[in-house]
Amino acid sequence: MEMNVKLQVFEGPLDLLLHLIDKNKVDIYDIPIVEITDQYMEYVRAMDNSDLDVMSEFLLMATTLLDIKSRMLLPQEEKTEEGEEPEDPRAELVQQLLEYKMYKTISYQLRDRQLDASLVFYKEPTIPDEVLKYQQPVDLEELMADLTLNKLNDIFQQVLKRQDNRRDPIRSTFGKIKKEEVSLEQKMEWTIAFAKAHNTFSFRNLLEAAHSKTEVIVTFLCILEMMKAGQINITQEDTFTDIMIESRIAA
Amino acid sequence: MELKEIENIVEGILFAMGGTVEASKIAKALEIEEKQVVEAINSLKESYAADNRGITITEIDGAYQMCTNPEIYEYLIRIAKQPRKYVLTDVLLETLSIIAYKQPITKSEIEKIRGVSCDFAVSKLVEFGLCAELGRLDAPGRPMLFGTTEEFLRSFGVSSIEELPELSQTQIEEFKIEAENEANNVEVTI
Amino acid sequence: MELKEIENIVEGILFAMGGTVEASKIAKALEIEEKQVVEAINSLKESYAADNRGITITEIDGAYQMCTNPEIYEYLIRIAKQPRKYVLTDVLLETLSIIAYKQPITKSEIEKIRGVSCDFAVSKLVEFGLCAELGRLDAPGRPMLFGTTEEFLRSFGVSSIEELPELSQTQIEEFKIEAENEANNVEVTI
Repeated sequence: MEMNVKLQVFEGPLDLLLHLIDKNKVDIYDIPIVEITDQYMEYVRAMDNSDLDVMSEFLLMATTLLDIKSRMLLPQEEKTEEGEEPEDPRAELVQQLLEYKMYKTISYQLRDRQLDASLVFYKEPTIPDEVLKYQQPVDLEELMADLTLNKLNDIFQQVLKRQDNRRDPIRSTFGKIKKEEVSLEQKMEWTIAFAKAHNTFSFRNLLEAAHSKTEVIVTFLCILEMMKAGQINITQEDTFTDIMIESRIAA
Repeated sequence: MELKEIENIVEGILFAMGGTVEASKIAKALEIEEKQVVEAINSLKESYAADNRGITITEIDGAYQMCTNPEIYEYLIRIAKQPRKYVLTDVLLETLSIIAYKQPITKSEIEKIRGVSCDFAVSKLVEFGLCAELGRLDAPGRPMLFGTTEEFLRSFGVSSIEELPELSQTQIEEFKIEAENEANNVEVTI
Repeated sequence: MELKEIENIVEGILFAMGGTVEASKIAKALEIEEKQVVEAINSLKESYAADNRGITITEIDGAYQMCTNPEIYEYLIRIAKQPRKYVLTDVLLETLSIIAYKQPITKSEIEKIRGVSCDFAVSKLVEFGLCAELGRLDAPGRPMLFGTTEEFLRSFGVSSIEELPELSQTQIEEFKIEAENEANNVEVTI
């Protein structure tokens, strides 16, 4: 029999078997196992055996076929004691082939459906800005439903108690030992940089970044130092008004 | 709220949202019954069809999505580029069919039917968004179970798994008859 | 090509494209005159408006775009924007209680009491309308002062801050001592 299957690629051993059955025009329920096995083996021998995974799948089926073939060649068993027909060694393979064939057929139907469905266009969401920008109003009544004045009072007391607990009872009495939060050198550098970047500024401008009383005082010392060095001029219109600083080192 | 008014609101919502929207969600937003929403959508669909309009509404797993009428594809493709998301080879299609009909299913069950390994095919289908992991089977090794997604239904133009071409015992019988006929027609080939 | 047919195709094109589409581009795809496209779009627009439909078409610089009818924003918001549940967390409650009892108060004072940053909490309380900025403290850095709002009082059914439950006398004594100690401790060290 002519073998022109070499060029064809099969999805797997079942695919190849179905092809051989189709090509030989034989009944899937009565596979001429000797014939088909020979053809199958011929194909496998001709296969590119570089892909071991694929190869092993085809070889596994080959052993199944050879097993069936040998069982078919054995003399037919008599009817079993219960009078049942002995099972056809090909039965399991036939079931597998039928099931596979069924899904193969279905997959062609699905392909057609996909083609039809691809004629339809969908679109990305286009949610209007008005909708995207919408902020849900706060429902105070709902938000405050569980809160009472007494509860608020309790919470505040707890907060204060916790603040109290955080304070070390012994150390807190030392009082005067405090870590130097800001170094004069660092603040000096920062203030000079600020003066280089600004022509005129107020003392309050400088204090916006200040986090503590210490830092405010250090900043003030810096200003005095810079005035002494002639880097800045300061003016104050009245007592307690803002001190205006004119930089002489501005770029 | 009158049917016509519901129709108009539903139209605007489906247009703006782009994706699928559940009828129940619309019903809640409009403070009406879900069946009123479904009625409005069906009425809308009919009026689109009656006038052979350029848009239509499709149902996917109980949710609704606005889309174009397939009849205008020819003109549309000249302007819009249909994003070709994936090409399904025979292997992928076969694997997808098995998953679609037997979901939830494990890889080893798929392999048993196809007779070959399916790791690559399944991970491709997951990558394309056509299949997804559904959870683990409570069995030794706790294998992963796979099933199809909403995107699968959309790409294949079906509104639910039940709508897939039937796969029943009768169909298997048909295959049998087909096979027998084939055999009878040729008889002498061995 | 008849006007009705052009309308339907244009409808599908505008829907699928989502963004603006030039009339000339549609005319080219349909192999008709641009003015026929414009005529179809105007007719489509009119029929949308006549039925008060959920979609409409806007013109932007000679290009056209399909969009939702502004009248349905209200419903669209309920669908597109998940309703959020605002809650007063413990952090917010604590911050609120501090502001209520110590107002007017600066953020740094609140931070001193709670021991942690309060920027987020304060801005949330302002967003909720429970607290508001009262003005700046006349001190170095001119920090912002915060206090509770009328809405805050109203939600408790009280008319002034004085009606808040008092802190116990012993507690107030403790605060005094504490405050005095603190004042003594601040003898700047550099």
